[in-house]
This record gives sequence, structure tokens and C-alpha cells, in this order.
Amino acid sequence: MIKRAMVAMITLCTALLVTLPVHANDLDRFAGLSGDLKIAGGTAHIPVVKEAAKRIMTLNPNIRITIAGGGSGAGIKQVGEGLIDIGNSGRRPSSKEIGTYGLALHKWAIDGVAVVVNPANAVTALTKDQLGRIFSGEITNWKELGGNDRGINLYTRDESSGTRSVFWKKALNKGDIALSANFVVSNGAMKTAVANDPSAIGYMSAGFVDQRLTPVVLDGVTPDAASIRNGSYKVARGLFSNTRGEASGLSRQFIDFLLSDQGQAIVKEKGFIPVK
Amino acid sequence: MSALVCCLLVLLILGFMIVTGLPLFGQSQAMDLLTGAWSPRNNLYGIAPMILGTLWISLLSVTISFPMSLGCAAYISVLGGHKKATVMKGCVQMMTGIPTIIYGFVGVFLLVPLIRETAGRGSGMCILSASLVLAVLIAPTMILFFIQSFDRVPRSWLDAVDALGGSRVQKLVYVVLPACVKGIVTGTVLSFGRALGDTLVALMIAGNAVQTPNSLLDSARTLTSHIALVSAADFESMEFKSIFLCGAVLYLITAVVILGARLIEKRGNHE
Amino acid sequence: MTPPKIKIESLDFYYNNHQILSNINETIPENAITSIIGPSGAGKSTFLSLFNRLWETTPGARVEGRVLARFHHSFMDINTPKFSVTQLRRAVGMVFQMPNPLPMSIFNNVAFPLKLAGIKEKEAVQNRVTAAIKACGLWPEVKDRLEKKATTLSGGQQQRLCMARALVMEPEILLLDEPTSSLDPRSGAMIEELMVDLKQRCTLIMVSHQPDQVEKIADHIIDFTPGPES
Amino acid sequence: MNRWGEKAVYALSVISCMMLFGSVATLLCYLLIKGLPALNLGLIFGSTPVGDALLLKRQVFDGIFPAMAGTLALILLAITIAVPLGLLAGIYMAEYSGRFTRNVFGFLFDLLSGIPSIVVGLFGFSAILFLHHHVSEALVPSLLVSALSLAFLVLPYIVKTTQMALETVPRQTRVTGLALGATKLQNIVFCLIPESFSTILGGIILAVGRCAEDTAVIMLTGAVASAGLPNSLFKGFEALPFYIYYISSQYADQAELNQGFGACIVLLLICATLFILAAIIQRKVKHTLLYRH
Repeated sequence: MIKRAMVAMITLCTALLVTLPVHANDLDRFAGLSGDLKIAGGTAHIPVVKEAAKRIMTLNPNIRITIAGGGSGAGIKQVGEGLIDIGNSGRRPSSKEIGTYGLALHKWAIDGVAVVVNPANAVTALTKDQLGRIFSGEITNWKELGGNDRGINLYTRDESSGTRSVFWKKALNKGDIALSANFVVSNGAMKTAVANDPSAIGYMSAGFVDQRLTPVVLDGVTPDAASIRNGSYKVARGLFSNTRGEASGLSRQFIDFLLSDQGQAIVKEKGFIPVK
Repeated sequence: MSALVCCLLVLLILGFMIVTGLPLFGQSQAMDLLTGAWSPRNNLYGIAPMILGTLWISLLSVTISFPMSLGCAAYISVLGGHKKATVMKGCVQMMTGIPTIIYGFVGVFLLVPLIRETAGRGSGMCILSASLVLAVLIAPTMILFFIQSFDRVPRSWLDAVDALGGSRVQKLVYVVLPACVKGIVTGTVLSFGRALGDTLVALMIAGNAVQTPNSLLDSARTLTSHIALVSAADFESMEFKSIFLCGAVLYLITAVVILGARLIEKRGNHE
Repeated sequence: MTPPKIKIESLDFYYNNHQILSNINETIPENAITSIIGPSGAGKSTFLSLFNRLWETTPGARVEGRVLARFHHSFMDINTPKFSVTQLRRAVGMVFQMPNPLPMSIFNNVAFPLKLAGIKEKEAVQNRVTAAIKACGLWPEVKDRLEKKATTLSGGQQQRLCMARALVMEPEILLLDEPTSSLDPRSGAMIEELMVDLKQRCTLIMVSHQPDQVEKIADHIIDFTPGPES
Repeated sequence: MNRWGEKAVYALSVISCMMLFGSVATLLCYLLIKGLPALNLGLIFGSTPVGDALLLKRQVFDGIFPAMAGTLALILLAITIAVPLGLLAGIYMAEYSGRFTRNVFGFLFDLLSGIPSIVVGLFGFSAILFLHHHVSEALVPSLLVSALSLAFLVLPYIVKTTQMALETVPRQTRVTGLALGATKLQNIVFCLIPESFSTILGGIILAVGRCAEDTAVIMLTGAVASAGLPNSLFKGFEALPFYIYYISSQYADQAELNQGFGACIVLLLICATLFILAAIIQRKVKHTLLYRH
């Protein structure tokens, strides 16, 4: 009997050792916790939040984290209404929003909003002025910009998107976006759409850029980690996780984890710039 | 009892749509909303582009689907051999069970690039792509409806044509089709309703641009996808409230379609 | 002539605004076979349906006049609302033109009316079902296959099964709507014999199109052939 | 009509058949070619050992297991809600309602079955928002809300199937029970329902298929991209069709896209199985089920 118990103990310990990730210490904060955590809102956040949730739930099956998109506007609104625990936003909530709901802001990454085109596109650099004229529908063919003779297909996000509002303010200087633009619902969807359409132009979280699409050099600056970090690439924003009132319980631990070494490592790994 | 509950629910939905949509009517006139443009930044919440998008897509898909379905139904009911027809009917019935999302998924990855390359302009996400997929989606239901109405033609009429030495085609053209005009119209109207109410195909394939479409290759947004897209938004904004107007419009169009179908059927019964 | 079992007094039958029967006055003798004859559409089946009020299932049907039946000692109008229609139908059996076994086993078919009446006692059910099947002369043919589906029987057997089913409630009146017309002559003859046997136990009312049958077994005839005056 | 005209009509009808069957076949082949390679246990369970996943010892992260479980839970719930209501309403419509009520309710049920599913979803969503504001903060879009909305969506379908099945019972069968002294209720329970049982059951299975495939309703009422196995009625959940929709618009890499194709095939298989089951039942199953002692 005792022998069997010991064997079981040893097996358990070995199993734990094997499964424990290296940075186990940052995950310790979740030991003994249980319950649900509902996260929604900004879609740029999803890869990081998903990875964090996976690590937390692997270690602690009593914690359940649900993740949904919806856009920054929805994230702020939903957390304010108490529908979810953490509302992500890819823009700083307005002072009105903060005041109405008593939001507490937690910025855990910096991210650029990159203008992207399909890798097949010869045009890889634009000025802000050209960008504005493309998005307002004034320039309608890549030929006018030195590319192939193909119509320009605009892709944009809906009003709820934080990425859109940052792009609109900082890249378009609040200029119009043509009505003919196709709508996509998230950063992920933008990536898919532009990667599949040779004549596409869109904008999205710089963290999402990979070899399936080309980031456009804007006014001579390439949107990459360095240029965003040192501020030379202007179209940048923080990634926020907001709670109603000061974060507590699981939300607190989750946000603290994002800001921990391991959390920040995930941020970096997923292509964003850590705040620490 | 439970029937009563169900019916109350139906009315409740309509009431809910209208009540929630009311604030919009306060801001501007109802007609402005139904016919106006969409531009939240300028406080314009007109859903005309979506209504037009919906009509374009559902009408076009019915236009494509109708001849195809009629041909198939004719083949299965009248023209084809019994054995082949039975198998084909089974297949058509199976098709009604293919999930909508799968039509959408394959449409995005197979049809959209095809249309983009063939047309040489636009993103491929357009009215045409969505209508083509929808046409295939609604065809099985339409076919089954047509077959049902073909099969109601009295046996004795068909025997009479056979006895007079008529061919299958003659049987179809001179006896079956004239006898089934009402059934065909009803089936088409109901399929139109189905195309109108579909969300996923248009959402995934039509491109969702808020513009008044000018050509088949233009990106467009339907009422249904508008609801799906905006429902994630801030739910006290006027934007959000506008989707209830969309809901109410969809509801009313559906009601008219079904009422129409019922009236046609009723009139058929009296004769 | 045996004493009357049923008296019909100035009876009219309407279907919507269409009059099917008008001013019928008839008497039906007890423990005898009464045969209803007449051309198609004369209302024979409608007439039959008066006795178990099955006409009520037809929308738009309406009856005026009285149908008096003697179940215990006195005659009662079976059309008054206080006369329970289910009680009536349990006391008045019916056999249709087409054999209509229900989609269940032979045994359960015959036991079905007992189940409806709430008789659950196993032994009683067993005895009454066996007795009913025996009374219809079906026992030797089905005793080994009582659990088989009733639809596996031949048409004649099915019809006798339906009679057994009607008899299991020991009805005082048995209605038969052309019971032999869908059967081959041999099965038909068996049914006829059975009917004659049953006279001791109940009053039979039969619609028939076969003159020889009527001649052979009927004790009393009601003719629905329109007279020259109508 | 001359010979050529006849030939033309015939040819046109054959062409329409080929167009429809061709496009559906293309669709299916494309799906199979793209999805079959992804079809393995990894698709469902990700990197979690199968046993552990099934015994709920560990969560599945990269597989569609939670989505499948979510869809299953959703179907069970929705059907449990819709079937009793639908059956009762159907019986009422077929057997008890008067001419006027039948017409009015019939129209309303038709209308209900014609309402776009997104509108039903919107209704569910706004209803729960309303309750959240005015009744309890704990009420949020969740599995239960989705199931209720879905039940509402398939309800008219079940009502109509039941009603039609009962109404098409031949008159002879209808009066057999009555002639044997059955009360109206007995006749319905013992004769009419068993007689039409297979049709009704087939209808219910098709309703199950409808619940399995619906996306528009659940995307508004509680489906989320990542939630793990469903463990509460009042929380968000994953579902197969929503997963496919999500992947189609925002797959991160080729592997995830392949998983989307795999998930399509799984969903298609589920729906096809349900469909074939319904067909077999409607044709073959006789009504013995209700007669067991």
C-alpha cells in the first residue's frame, strides 16, 4: 500500500517536473486559484492573451479563461457594463469612457499600426499624403504609384476598432475612408484578407506582420520593433487591458502575469514591444 | 398553450425591434434612415446601402438559382429515368443538409480568388461571388419545392399524355409546367426569403463595404451582415441601435414574402 | 322478430348545408343481423356511423332527431351530450371495409381496447384476448405467433383479427361496414359464418353491397334505395 | 413543338443538373482534398493526450475538441427545450385548434420559421442585455442564451413537422382508435403519435442538424473563440461552426487554416450523419418504439 503510494508520488512529481515550464515562478501566483475570467475586446491582443491563458490553464485546470474579440470599443463597453472581467483595447480609452465606467487602465505592450500590402505588390513605400489619397479613394490604381496596372482594393475595420481609430488619427490625420472599402472584423482577418489579395492595402497591428504580407515603409520609416520603440514610426499605440475599478482577484493576477517577465516574454515573442 | 407562447414570442420580437429602434426615429425621420447613407462620423445612420446590398444579392442569387433549379426539378420529376431520378433526389435532399458555414468557407478560399483573377479588378469579395454561392445554397430547397409541386399533378393527366403518345418533354411543357405555375412561384418566393435571411455567406464573401453598389463586382453589405458586424460595437451608440431597424426591415420583408406565398397558395386552392 | 335494440326517430343528417339523410324512422331488432342496402352515395356508411357517433369526427357534420338505444333496461338517446362518447364506442364495436390492424403485434391489437379502457390486470387481459381470438376462429392460426406483427397476417385473417379486437370489449352492438368486400370469397364466407354465430351475443348492423350475402344472413333489411317519390 | 425544341429543353435541364451537381461536387472535393490531410487525432485533441482529454484531466488548446463538445452541449440543450414545446404546440395545432386559430397560428409559425436567424440572434442578444441591465449583472450572453435562441429558431420547424405528420394520418387509422372507444387524448397518444412517430422523429433530427450548423445565432449570443470545454450554462462556449467562421477570417498560419478545413469536414460528417439517420428513420422505423411494455 505504502509502496504504491510512493510510486504514485514519484510518478506525479516526475510528471510535474516534465510539464512545468521554465518560468514557473511567474505562474506561481495562480496556484490555488480557481474561477472564471472573461476577456474580450481588442483583436491585436488575442495572440498574447491566448498564449498566456493557455499556460495558466495548463498549470491550473481550475481556472477557465474565455477570450473573445469584438474590437476595442466593444471591449471597453463590455467591461464597463460588467459583461466581462477584462476589456482589451488597442487605444487609450477616452477620458469620458474612463470617467463613466471608472476604468482602470493597464498598458502591457506597445504596438504599431502598420500599413500592409500583399507581397506580390511592387509598391512598398508610401508617403502619408499618398496614403491619405489612397484611402479617400482619390488614387484607385497601383499604376499611379509605380506599381502594376491593378485597381486598389481597400480594406478597413469597423468603428469599434482601436486599430482603426489610431490609424485614422495618426496616419490619415482624420481624413476620409472611401465607402468602397471592404470591411474585416479583426486584425487576424485583415491579415488573411491582405495576404490573399494581390491588390489589397490595409492596416493592422504591427505585431501581426509576418512573411505573408509586406509592411509599407511610411514616410521613409519601416514599422518594426526598433522604429516603434524609439518613436520614429509615429503610428503607434499602447495595448491596454482595462478593468472596471481597480483590478482584483483573477483579473489582477492575470494582468500582473502579463507584466511579469514571462508575460513580457510572450509579448515579445508574439511580435509586440514589451513595456518593461 | 405552448402554441400561444410561441406566437406571443413572435410578436414580442417585432415589438422589441421597433421599441429599440425608436430612438433612431427621434433623431431623424424614418424615411431618411431607410433611404439615407451610412456615415457614423457624420451622424448618419441610414441603412439604404444595406437594403440595396441585400436586394442585389438575394435577387441575383434567385435569378441564377431559378433556371438551374427548374431544370433540375424537371429532370428529376419528369425527364429523367426513374432510377437516376431517385438517386438524384436523394442527393439534392442531402445537399440541403450541408452547413451554410461550409459554403461560406469554400467560397472564401475557392471562389473569391477565382472571381478576382477572372474579373481582373476588385477584391473578389463582391456581390457576384456571394450571389453565386447563395444560388447553390438555395437551389436544393427550391428544387425540392418544385418537385413537390410537380408530383401533385394528377397521375391521370400524365397517363393521358402517355396514352396520346406524348414525349417526356411534351409532358413537361404542355401539362406539368402549366399546372404548377403557382407552385413554382411560391417556391421561388420562399427561396428569395431564404436568400434574404442568410447571414454567413454574405458576411464572409460579399466584402461588407458600406456603399451603394453600382456593379456586380462591387463589395456590398447586407442587412444581415450589418447586424453581425455592428452587434459587437458599443451597444448604446446609435450605430448599435440602427441594427434594430435592420432587424425590423428584415422582419417585415420576410413577413411580406411569407404572406405572399400563402396568398398564392390559397388562391391556387380555390380554383 | 326479436325485441328492438335501437329506435331511430325522425332523424336528419347534414354535412355542412347538404342534407344526406332525411326523416329516417327505423327499428333495429336485438340479436339479429340488420343489413343496410342501397346504391353508393345513399348515406349507408353515414347511417352506420350514427350508432357509435363516429360521424362527429367529420368536420361540418350535424344530426337532428333521436337515436335511442337500449343498453340496460330503458332506451336512451345516445346523442345527448351526457352520454359519454367513449363509453358508447366501447359498447358498440365496429369493423371497417378494409382490415385496419394497428402497427403492433397480433396480441396487442386485440388487447388494445382493454388498454384504452384501463384494464391492466394481466390474467384478465390474457383471458379476454384469447377468448376473443377464439370466438373469431383465428386461434389455431395465430396461437403460436401472437407476438408477430399484425400486418404479417393475410387479408382475411386481418379482418377476423379486427373483429376479435371489436369483440374483446364484449360489445352489445357490432357495426360492420362492408366487412367482406375487400376479401376473397373463402375468407368472406368465414366472416359470414362468424357473424351468424355472433347473433347470440350481440346485435349486428351491416352495410353490404352483395345481394347474395344479404339474402343469406340478414334478418332485417333497411333499404336506402331512393323511392320513386324522391 | 419541333424535335429541336424538345432536344433543347432536355439539354437545358441536363445542363442545369450538371451545373448544380458540378458545383456542389467541386465544393466537396475541394474540401476533401484540403481537409483530409488535417483529419487526424491532433485535429481534435491538439497536443493533449487523447485519454486525458476525454477524461477531462487536461484541457485541449490546439484542437477542436472543446468546439465539438460545445456544439454537442448546445444541441442537447436546445433540443431539450424545443422538442416538448414543439410537440405540444404541434399536437394542439393538428388536433385541438379551431379553424381560425389554426390559420392565425399557422401564419405566425410560418413567419417565425422565415425570420432570418441573425434576427433571432439579435433578439436573444438584446433580451439578455436587457436582463443584464435590469435584473442581474450575472446574466450575460452564454450557452443557455444561445440554446434558448436556437430552440426558438427550430421550434416552428418541429411544430410544423408534428402538425403535418398528425394531419396526414389516414382517416381510417384516425377513426380506428376512436371506434374502439379511445378518448381523444388516448387516440392521440396511442394511435396517432405512434403512426406518425417516424416522421416526427425525422423532423427532430433535422432540427438537430439545424442546431449543429447554425452560426448566425450563436455568434451574437455567446459563442467565443476560446473557452475550453463547456462547464456552465451561464458562460460563453466554443462551437464548431463558429470556430470555422473564426478561422476563415483570421487564421494565423497555414496549419491553422488546415485545421479549419479539417473542422469543416468534421462538421459536414456530423450533419451528413444526422441527415442520413433522419432519412433512414423516416423510411424504415415503424412505430414499434412506443408499444414496448
